[in-house]
Amino acid sequence: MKYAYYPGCSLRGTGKAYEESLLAVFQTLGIEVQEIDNWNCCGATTYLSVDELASYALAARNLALAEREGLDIIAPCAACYLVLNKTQHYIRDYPDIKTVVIRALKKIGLDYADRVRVRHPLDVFLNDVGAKAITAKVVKPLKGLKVAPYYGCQIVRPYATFDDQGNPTSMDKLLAACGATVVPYPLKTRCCGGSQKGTLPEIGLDLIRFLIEEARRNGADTIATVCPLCQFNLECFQAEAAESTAPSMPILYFTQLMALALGASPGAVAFRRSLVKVEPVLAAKEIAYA
Amino acid sequence: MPETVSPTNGSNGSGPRIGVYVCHCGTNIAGTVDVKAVAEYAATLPGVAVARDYKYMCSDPGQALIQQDIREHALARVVVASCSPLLHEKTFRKALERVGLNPFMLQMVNIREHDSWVHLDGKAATEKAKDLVRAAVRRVVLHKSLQKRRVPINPNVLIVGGGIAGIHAALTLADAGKHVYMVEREPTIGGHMAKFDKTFPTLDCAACILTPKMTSVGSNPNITLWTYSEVTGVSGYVGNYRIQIKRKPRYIIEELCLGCQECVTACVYKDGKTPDEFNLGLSKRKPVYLPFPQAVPQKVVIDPEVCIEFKSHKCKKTCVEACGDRKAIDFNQKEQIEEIDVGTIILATGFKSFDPLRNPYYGYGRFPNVYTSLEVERLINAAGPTGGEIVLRDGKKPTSVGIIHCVGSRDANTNRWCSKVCCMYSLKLAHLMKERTGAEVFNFYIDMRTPGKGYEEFYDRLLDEGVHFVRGRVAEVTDWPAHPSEKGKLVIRAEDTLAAFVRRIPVDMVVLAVGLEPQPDAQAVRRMFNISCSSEGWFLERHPKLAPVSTFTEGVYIAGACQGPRDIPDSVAQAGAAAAEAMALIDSQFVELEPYTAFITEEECSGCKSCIPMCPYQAISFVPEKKKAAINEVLCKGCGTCVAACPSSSIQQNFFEDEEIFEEVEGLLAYA
Amino acid sequence: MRNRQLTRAPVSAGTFEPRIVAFFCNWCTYLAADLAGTSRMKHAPNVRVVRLMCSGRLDPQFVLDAFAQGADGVLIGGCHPGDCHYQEGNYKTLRRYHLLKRLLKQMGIEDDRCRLEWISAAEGDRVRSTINDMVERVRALGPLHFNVEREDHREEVTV
Amino acid sequence: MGLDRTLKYEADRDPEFASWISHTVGGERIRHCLQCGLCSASCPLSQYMDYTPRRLMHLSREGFKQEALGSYTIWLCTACYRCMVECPKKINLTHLMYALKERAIKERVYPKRFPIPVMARQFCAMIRGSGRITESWLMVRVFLRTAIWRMFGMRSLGWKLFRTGRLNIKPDKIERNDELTTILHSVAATRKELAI
Repeated sequence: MKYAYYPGCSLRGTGKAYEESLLAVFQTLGIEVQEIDNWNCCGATTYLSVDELASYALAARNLALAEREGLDIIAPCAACYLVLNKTQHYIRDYPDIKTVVIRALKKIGLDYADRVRVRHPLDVFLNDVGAKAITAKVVKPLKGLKVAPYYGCQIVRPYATFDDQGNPTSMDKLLAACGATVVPYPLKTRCCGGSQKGTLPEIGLDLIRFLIEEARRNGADTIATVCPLCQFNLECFQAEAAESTAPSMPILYFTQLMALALGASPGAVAFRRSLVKVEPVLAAKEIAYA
Repeated sequence: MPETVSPTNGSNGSGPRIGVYVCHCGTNIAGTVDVKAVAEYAATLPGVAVARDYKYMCSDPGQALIQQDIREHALARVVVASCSPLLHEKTFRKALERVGLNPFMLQMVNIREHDSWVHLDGKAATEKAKDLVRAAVRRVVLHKSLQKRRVPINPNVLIVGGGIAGIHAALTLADAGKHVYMVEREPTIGGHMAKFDKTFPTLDCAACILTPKMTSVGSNPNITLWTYSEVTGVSGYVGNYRIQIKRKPRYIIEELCLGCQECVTACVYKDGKTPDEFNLGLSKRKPVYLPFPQAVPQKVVIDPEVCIEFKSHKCKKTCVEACGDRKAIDFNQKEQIEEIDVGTIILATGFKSFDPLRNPYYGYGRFPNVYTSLEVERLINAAGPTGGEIVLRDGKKPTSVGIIHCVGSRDANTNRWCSKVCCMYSLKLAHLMKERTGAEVFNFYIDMRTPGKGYEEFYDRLLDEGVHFVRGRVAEVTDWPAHPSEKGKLVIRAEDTLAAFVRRIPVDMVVLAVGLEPQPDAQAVRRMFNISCSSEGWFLERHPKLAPVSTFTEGVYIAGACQGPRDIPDSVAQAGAAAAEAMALIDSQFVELEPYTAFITEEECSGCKSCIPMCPYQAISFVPEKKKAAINEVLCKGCGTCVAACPSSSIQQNFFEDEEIFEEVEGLLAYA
Repeated sequence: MRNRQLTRAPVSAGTFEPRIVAFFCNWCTYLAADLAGTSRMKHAPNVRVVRLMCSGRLDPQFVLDAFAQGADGVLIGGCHPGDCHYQEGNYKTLRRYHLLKRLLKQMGIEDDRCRLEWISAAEGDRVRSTINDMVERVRALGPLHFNVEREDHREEVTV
Repeated sequence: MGLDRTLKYEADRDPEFASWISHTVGGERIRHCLQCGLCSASCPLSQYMDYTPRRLMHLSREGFKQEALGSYTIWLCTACYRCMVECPKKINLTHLMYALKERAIKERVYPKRFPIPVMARQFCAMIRGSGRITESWLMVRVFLRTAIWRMFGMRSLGWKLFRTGRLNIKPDKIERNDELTTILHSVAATRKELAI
């Protein structure tokens, strides 16, 4: 199993923990990845609103680079995953866009023949590796750890083919495979507000509050996320947003929990990067952590 | 096993043994009335041999229960307390008949429509039910064995109205070998449909699908077609109606006229001066004219109101010359009265479209470029006044058109009902307008109502074509410009409730989607045919769901928009249904009439003759030699008016004898 | 016709519930009452309906007998003028009604106790309002007191 | 007090805008909109919007340009794609929001001192410059241009992130950055050529 790896900007910044744990999980599950050489920012949702055509061309550069290696792409960041997928769709559906993109890529000696698939780790882990295989590799079952699986928007909507758009369950299965208890979480695909917290704080906070309170109501010890922005919002503004005075709960990447279960090194599990201490929660569940 | 009230020995030998059956009708009755208590009470009444309550009396087991009791308890009378007799009297009478009891030994008590469904207080409702049952028990004792009268059915059918509904019914019956008389008031058949250009949602051309049917009506040997004629009298009863028809003079001998229209060309009027009815006055016609090219029958008409010959008798009569040897023109033609016998009647008199003058705010009649939808149908029609070109009165093509929905519909100030077809025909017109003129089309609607096969899809298509849909009822159409861009335009003012602000939209042409109304003479017609109307004035069906084409008068059926707003598919379907109902009656060859006729006990008749003028059917005659009145049972329809009038009570009405009614009344009031 | 026993209601102390007998014609008013039923138009439970084929069948004696037997009011229902299923029965009814009203007046029976209404098959709501209105009027009048000339009255009802 | 005119004349409508929205990428089906309001109901942010998505669709397709481009709605959209996925007529609402944003930015008709457009422009500038986004610097740039004081509010968070090594001081940058410039030039050229 070899894939082209497209980390995206966030995983090099606020989302470092995601990358560290992700790579560790890849390793233990025997997934070989090769980072796309000199990948560039996908433009996220933002570039689209400034110059749509350009954003497709820029995103397509990454697709072309991967295609040159003949590898499918793994894009862990929700925004990247969406934009890369969307770019593919729009190049397929709109001849004009295709012309623009192809020409632009030619200029830098690249070609794009729509032969590359953009995958998400959830997809790869569940469908290429399989829950059984994962459980088999678990050394530290997350026994009794109550996790609220939070998918956010852009993984499942609108392009995810590997999971249900209304009620996705891939992460639930993976966490369960690691021995964790997945609590029901109706808001699992509700928007976290994206960059709203940065631009319109009061609105952003509202959206974050709903998510935290709901997780708490369902008795979660922690929320597992798949998106750097979601993780950032829920973690960094939790105290600010939450109504209850209850101590903040750790907001982790699902890969951190997997890494922990699969017995990765503390460095890889990267709890040190959390603003909310994780250790107490684990201690309470008697889950050993180096 | 049904819950039972143990048969009492209440039957005190003397009178006939009575069985009383109280129906739960699921919870319809039992939900309000304490049916058990009623049955138990009934069991205590004199003469009652058995009294039961049961879930559904009308069900097979329910009927079987009665029949079993009749055998086992030797019942001679039956009282069923359930729904309205108009619903199930037939059912239970049959049940009695099947076990050899005379069907008229039954009395029904209406404890559903008249009791459980209209009262909230269960206690009072139960008391009422008891009273009604008590009355029935006392009445039924006096019931006598009666025989229904069987009378033969005349196989001919009268169809009033030559629109699509009438046409379809006529052809269906004619093809089945029944003889049909079709009476149409206009000089041609075809009705509203003949005026349309296209039909929704398939957009196939109205003429293409209608004309063949019209011509086959004209040519079918089983159909006698009388256009320019009206029904003036109806007498008789189911299976045996006698009809008077007035045939207005068209001053043309139909048998001789070939429809060549040479007279029309030859008329001294070089061009028409009279507003053309068929084109709703959008064009002019001559005094002698053919309503429209495909008219059936292909016979011209002369309009005495405008023909010079009729005014001055000094006309050159170039038309007569032109007609030559055919000699089809007859200025002395007089109105004729035809009289026919038919067994069944189908009314397909259609509708009238709402007159927008009743709404001053939309400027109809004030602004030349405000049209009704029907006028626009003619404008769009290739055979219409403009040859299918959509041009305003000043000959210009409109660049923007506003279609106003619900004109004369869904409005307490005019008509409260939804006219059902306007949304769809407005969409059709919008499509044709855009297609033919490329104009911007705005639809102003309250709700878009497009239920029906392919209808919603048609709406979707219109949305795609870029027709504007503004959700809001138009307040006014004005030519007063509030903004430079509105100069020389008609401005439509409405709230765009979806954008949540008021808009003023200037257009060249305004189309009023007028609703459907009952014909102005609907009341007169229904009286003549002795049927009822809904409070709005639509002909009333016997049952809105289960008998939609029958009326409360046996042998009279309704089809098409005379019963309520209807589109073409529905009208045709209904016409087929009406034809089938008529055929079913005809092929049964006999009708059974209720035996509720009046009879005379000669010994008591004093021969005072006071009954004779009472009878609207001349069923009572005076027999001089006996000095007594005599009733012709065949003519008697059983209203009982003479009975009430007879001072010596020597006239009685079967099933409604004085004694029976007295017993019922006293039964109602007697205290238990 | 045989003489009838007059069995008037013992005027129960406490709340008085009028007992009203209605004579409805089969084609208009009876249908309207059915319609009121199918449309669940709730109304006062004080009326008991007797079905006649035509209001023209209504013999004034029916009304007198009803009063004699303890009715506090009588309601007569027929088709609107011109709508009679039997062409003109309801006109006859109207004529008799006028005479009947005079008679009742002489007998001291209040005007509101006997009422003729034209109600077509489509007017279920008219049935509801008419019944409710009549029940209220009769309730206001109280029970029909008759005992005064009961004997003479019997003469009235017996022919 | 000054009351605004709410009545709209046809002259207030911009037919060009109406036809643009229904021909732009993603706008194909906007005319099919039944105005059922499912988009507004399912939108997690509609409660903060001046025009609900439903109303915005209607205003746009009818050509009420100022209202559409001037509305907060398009800036509040976080592109969660809920409306688009649920729309009974499969209208690509989310993408239309982008289209409207893009046009609003082009025509510079967005709410005054509204941070999101500013953010958007800074974001793109940064990509054009270094090929990647360094969140820390992006925020700094945005605050500098909108609400400088809020930077101080972020001090403690910044410090926490720095301590956990999640705050990059050194901006990320890719080699062969010129490739991006080349792409952008080419895009501009082709766009002119195809007039899109």
